[in-house]
Amino acid sequence: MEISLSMFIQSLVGGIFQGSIYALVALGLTIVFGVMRVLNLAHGTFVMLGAYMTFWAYTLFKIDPLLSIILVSMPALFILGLAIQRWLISRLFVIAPEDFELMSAIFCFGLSSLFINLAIYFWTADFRSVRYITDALTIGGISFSKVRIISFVVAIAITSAVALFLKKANLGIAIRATSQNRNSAEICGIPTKRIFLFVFGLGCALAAAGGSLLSIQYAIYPQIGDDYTTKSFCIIILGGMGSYLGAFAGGLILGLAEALSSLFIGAKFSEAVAFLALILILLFKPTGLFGKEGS
Amino acid sequence: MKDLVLTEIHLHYGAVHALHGISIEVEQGAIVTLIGANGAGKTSTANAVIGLRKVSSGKIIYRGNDITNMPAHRVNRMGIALVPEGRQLFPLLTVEENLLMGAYSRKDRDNVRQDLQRMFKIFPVLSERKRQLAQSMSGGEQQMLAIARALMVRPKFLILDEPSLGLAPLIVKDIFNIIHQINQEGTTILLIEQNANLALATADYAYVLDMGSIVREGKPAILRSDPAIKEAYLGT
Amino acid sequence: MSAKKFFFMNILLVLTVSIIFLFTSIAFAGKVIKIGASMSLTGKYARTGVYTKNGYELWAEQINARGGLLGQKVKFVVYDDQSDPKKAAKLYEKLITSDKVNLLMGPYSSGVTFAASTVTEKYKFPMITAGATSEEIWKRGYKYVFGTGPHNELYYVGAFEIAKKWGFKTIGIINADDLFPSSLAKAVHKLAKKSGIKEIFSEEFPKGAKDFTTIITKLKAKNPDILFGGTYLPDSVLIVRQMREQKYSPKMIILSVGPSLPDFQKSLGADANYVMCESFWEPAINTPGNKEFTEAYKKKFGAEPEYHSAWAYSGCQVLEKAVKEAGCLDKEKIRKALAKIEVTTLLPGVYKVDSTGMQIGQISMVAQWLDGKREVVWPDKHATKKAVLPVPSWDKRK
Amino acid sequence: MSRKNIVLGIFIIIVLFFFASFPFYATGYGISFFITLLMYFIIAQSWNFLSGYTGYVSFGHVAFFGAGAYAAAIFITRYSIHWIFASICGGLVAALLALLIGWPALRLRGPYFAIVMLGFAGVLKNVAVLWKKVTFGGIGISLPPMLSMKPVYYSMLIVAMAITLLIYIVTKTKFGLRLISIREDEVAATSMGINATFYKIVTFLISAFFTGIAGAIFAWYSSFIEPVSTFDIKISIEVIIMSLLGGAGTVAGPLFGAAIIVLGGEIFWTKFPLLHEAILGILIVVVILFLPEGIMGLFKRDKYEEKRNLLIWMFKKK
Repeated sequence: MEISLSMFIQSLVGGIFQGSIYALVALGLTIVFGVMRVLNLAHGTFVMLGAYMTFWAYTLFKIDPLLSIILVSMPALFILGLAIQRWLISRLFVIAPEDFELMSAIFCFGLSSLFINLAIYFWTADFRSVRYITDALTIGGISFSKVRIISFVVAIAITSAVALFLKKANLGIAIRATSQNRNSAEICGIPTKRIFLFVFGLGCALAAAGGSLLSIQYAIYPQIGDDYTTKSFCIIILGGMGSYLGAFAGGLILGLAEALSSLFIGAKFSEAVAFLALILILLFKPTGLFGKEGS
Repeated sequence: MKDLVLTEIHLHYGAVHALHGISIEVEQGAIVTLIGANGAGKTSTANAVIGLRKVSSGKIIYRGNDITNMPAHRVNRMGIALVPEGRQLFPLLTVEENLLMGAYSRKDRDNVRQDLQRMFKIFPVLSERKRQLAQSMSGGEQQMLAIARALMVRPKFLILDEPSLGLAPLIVKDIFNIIHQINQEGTTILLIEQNANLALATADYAYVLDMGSIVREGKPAILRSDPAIKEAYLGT
Repeated sequence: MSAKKFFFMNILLVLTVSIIFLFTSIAFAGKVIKIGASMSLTGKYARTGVYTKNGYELWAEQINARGGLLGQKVKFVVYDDQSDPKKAAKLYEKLITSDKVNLLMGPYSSGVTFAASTVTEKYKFPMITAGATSEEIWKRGYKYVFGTGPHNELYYVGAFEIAKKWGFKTIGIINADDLFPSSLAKAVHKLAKKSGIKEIFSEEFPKGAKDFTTIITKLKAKNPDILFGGTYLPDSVLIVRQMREQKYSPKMIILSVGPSLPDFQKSLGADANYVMCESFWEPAINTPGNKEFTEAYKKKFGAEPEYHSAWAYSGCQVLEKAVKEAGCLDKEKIRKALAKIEVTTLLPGVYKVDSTGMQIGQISMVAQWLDGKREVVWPDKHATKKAVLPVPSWDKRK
Repeated sequence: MSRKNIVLGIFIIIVLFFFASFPFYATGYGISFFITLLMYFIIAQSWNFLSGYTGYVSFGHVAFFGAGAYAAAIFITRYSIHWIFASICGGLVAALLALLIGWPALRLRGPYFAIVMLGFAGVLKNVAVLWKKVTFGGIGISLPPMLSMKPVYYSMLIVAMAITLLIYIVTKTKFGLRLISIREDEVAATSMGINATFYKIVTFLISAFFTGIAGAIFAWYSSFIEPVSTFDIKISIEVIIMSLLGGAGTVAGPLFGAAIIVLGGEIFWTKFPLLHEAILGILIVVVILFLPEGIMGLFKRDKYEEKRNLLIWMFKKK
């Protein structure tokens, strides 16, 4: 089929919008992995929980979905993350220091199985959605969905805020320091246990923000996060595990790759693209596109 | 007055018994050195004091406070700093960020800025490279950075673990000059060294560690004249 | 051998012995007729699975109130198959050999039924499906599985009749890439060919896709008169939203599954209007006993029935008739009865199967969302409104 | 022969006798339950053989299960090959794929290998969906109905015994010790002249082969396969949990683990139809956090002592 320039631009726009949410969610995963070495297979589940938080805040208390990102879903998941880290994952460090990555992955899988099924039990498997702004802007024949523009702006804003925080704030630098050398961080007086608490909470909160943005775009259901777990892993491998810039770029790249592959070769290949990218990167450049050889 | 007193410290790594009940005392304001071969337990001792390794039994007292098995970040707050073996910098942070992290536990942010300038004065090479990543520097520069990072907390007690390891003699000389200077400004120093000649030349008092036990101790001058020590550690 | 290991060995021994008892004990045979089924009570079909189970239960309650089947009470033995075909196959094995049920009803969804039917076939046990429509199930030469509800190829017969009447010429087909939407798309492809409507666009997308911008851009460029989407609810909602964003409006829109659920309208509001879908059953249609069913359902479950419940109930009606026809619980006799009887149920049309057991008598209606309500627009016999076509473009809507 | 060995021997004979005679007095459900159990025995042992002994943790073993299932289904439906031969072919196809992915992937360590396998399973699932000419895409493949369960039962039993026996033999030979030395310290092992790449690939191939056979027999047994449930990531995770629970890197561990999980699943899922998966989740969490002693073998053994013994052994041989 003939592909016109406007079709190309339209898919590009769609890809970037989609990619910004991927980037936001993947950033949370990569911070958690980079600092704590936790392979969080429950990350998508936190996305789901965030989406439901926004949905319930909207349905029960009429809280505006965008407001509830800051007021409800991010704080709630931050606290949940703290609790999980404080009482569960911190024990894993003690129990299985040598196989921590594997154990954490399986542990998180169990956690995700638990949360998803509790969600089905209490909230049912029904599809829910928040009815938000549904119209679009059209500029030069290219349409921009308002809700996706908003999501894009919010996603980029949160991502940049976190990036800036990690770059400049004292606590942010301490987080990076901890991820590079935990022992050195300790001897410098950085309370790494508390850093871990904060980081896991932050990771969950970022997932939740992604979830909230999903809830205004899609019908949500308890298994909605599963895709985001696998895709986030693809993204952080693509960008380099533990690399913040990599997660951001990887998210956008995946969004664009999905959109363009569905434009040029067909939508059914768009899922395979993520996995293929993952395999190729791991086989040929395991440090990822933006990964740095660290300690 | 004693700054640091270790009494009967035992330490295990899994099934390996690394320290067999060692006792060490460090006089305030002194430079005390701990010498011994590879694997004698020197780094284990440093890690036990700083709180990176849990001891199985024994006591560590710092200026009258029991710091046995206290987490490292709290030990740091008590004014004890460590320059770890192999530098252990944050490789992907800049020189300046590494230094800032050294002062993480300090509340007086204004003075931190001043101290940063002071470090740049003591170590001019760091000033030139403050925006570079720590991993991009040479071994000697990294050692300077590691020392500077430890000084950023304004320690009253500084532990240096193998500061001369893998460095050219000229740089080693520089570093030891700096150690003297730090000591003269009032910081107590526990110097852990494999290079016994150098250590004994610097220290006020010395302990010799072998297979996890203190085998000898005394003034450097006396140890130096000991034939056994001469043969085993001084290479003559 | 350490003490710990020895302890484990002992546990295993106890386990094995108890398993022997568990699986060899002969089920206690009571005076009730046991009807077995596995159902998707959890997993991806949890929601629809529960509706189907409700239909079964309502029928069982009513027939017991009427004096039972062949003079005996009936009782459903339902297990959760977690929407997993593997589990379902094992459960039918359990129902037949361990619970020794007398009759069987089908599970929910074509995929699960596929797996379950291989087991029932092996035991020559007739099973009536009331939740599976993929014709592939009946293309394997099986003799013991009987369909109710229109199979895939009958879903959109009415829709194409309407399309032809309006003179639409071209169609674009998009569908999710798993079993059910794929086989729907295949059926639509055939129907289009038969109706002389040209297929000018066709594309699959991964199940759970989160962005249809590109597909819609492509559709817009091709601009077929009819858009058919083999979708589930989340994709159907997203497709309509993004169609609106891109101001794409074909003359006729048919989407599967999603629009037949009330959530479709809840999510989209007025944007849901004009979308068409298949409809097996509506509370308002005038099939015999329909009103009573709807009332009873509301009373028992406190909610409006969905078509899955009515469908399940209808499947049981067929079972009831077949058992009465056979006069006993003999499986062969019931199978013969199922193959030849014709039964009027809650669903439009008449239960009738071909030689493979595939349903050919029940039809699918066509519904369209109009003014926030789902209205039947085909066939005329059950129609509540006339179809509004062609779909007005987005800027001309209220 | 010590008394303990005699007890153990008698125990094994009783268990084997039980398994061999089971179909003669069990119901169809009992047999199908045991077929599932044996299938998990095979996959868990295969996983154990790779991950428990070499330390390369695979998160995507379902890739080989699915590949075996699809290969067998295609051989049976297209070329009317008898299902037993098709099963062996399924195993071979899985092994071939293992060669393809293993050769580059086994260079990676730790989380990277785990995730590359996860991605590999994803790729294969997509191949099954997209390569319609051969796999019929999402519609799946239906095979001729399987009319007798006993042959399926016994073939699963034989394969399960074969892999268990193989692991037992391997642990008693130099081959096994070399695998363990790779697990404990690959660099040191290589420096002692062990061709680590060779050992890893051979192990990976064998592991994939048996998993593939299990998938192939399963395809025949279930008569219908489709991509989503055949390449379900849950299978990968389940076998890991089974092996961990029983003890990875031991001969009997995964068998215990599989028995407990499969039987437990069966009980929970009839008792708590709506919450059983949540219960499985809790079980995973509890087992990992609070019952670390249940996790024997690789993940809890005293590594220092073992490594020392190993090194002593290696040097003695030299």
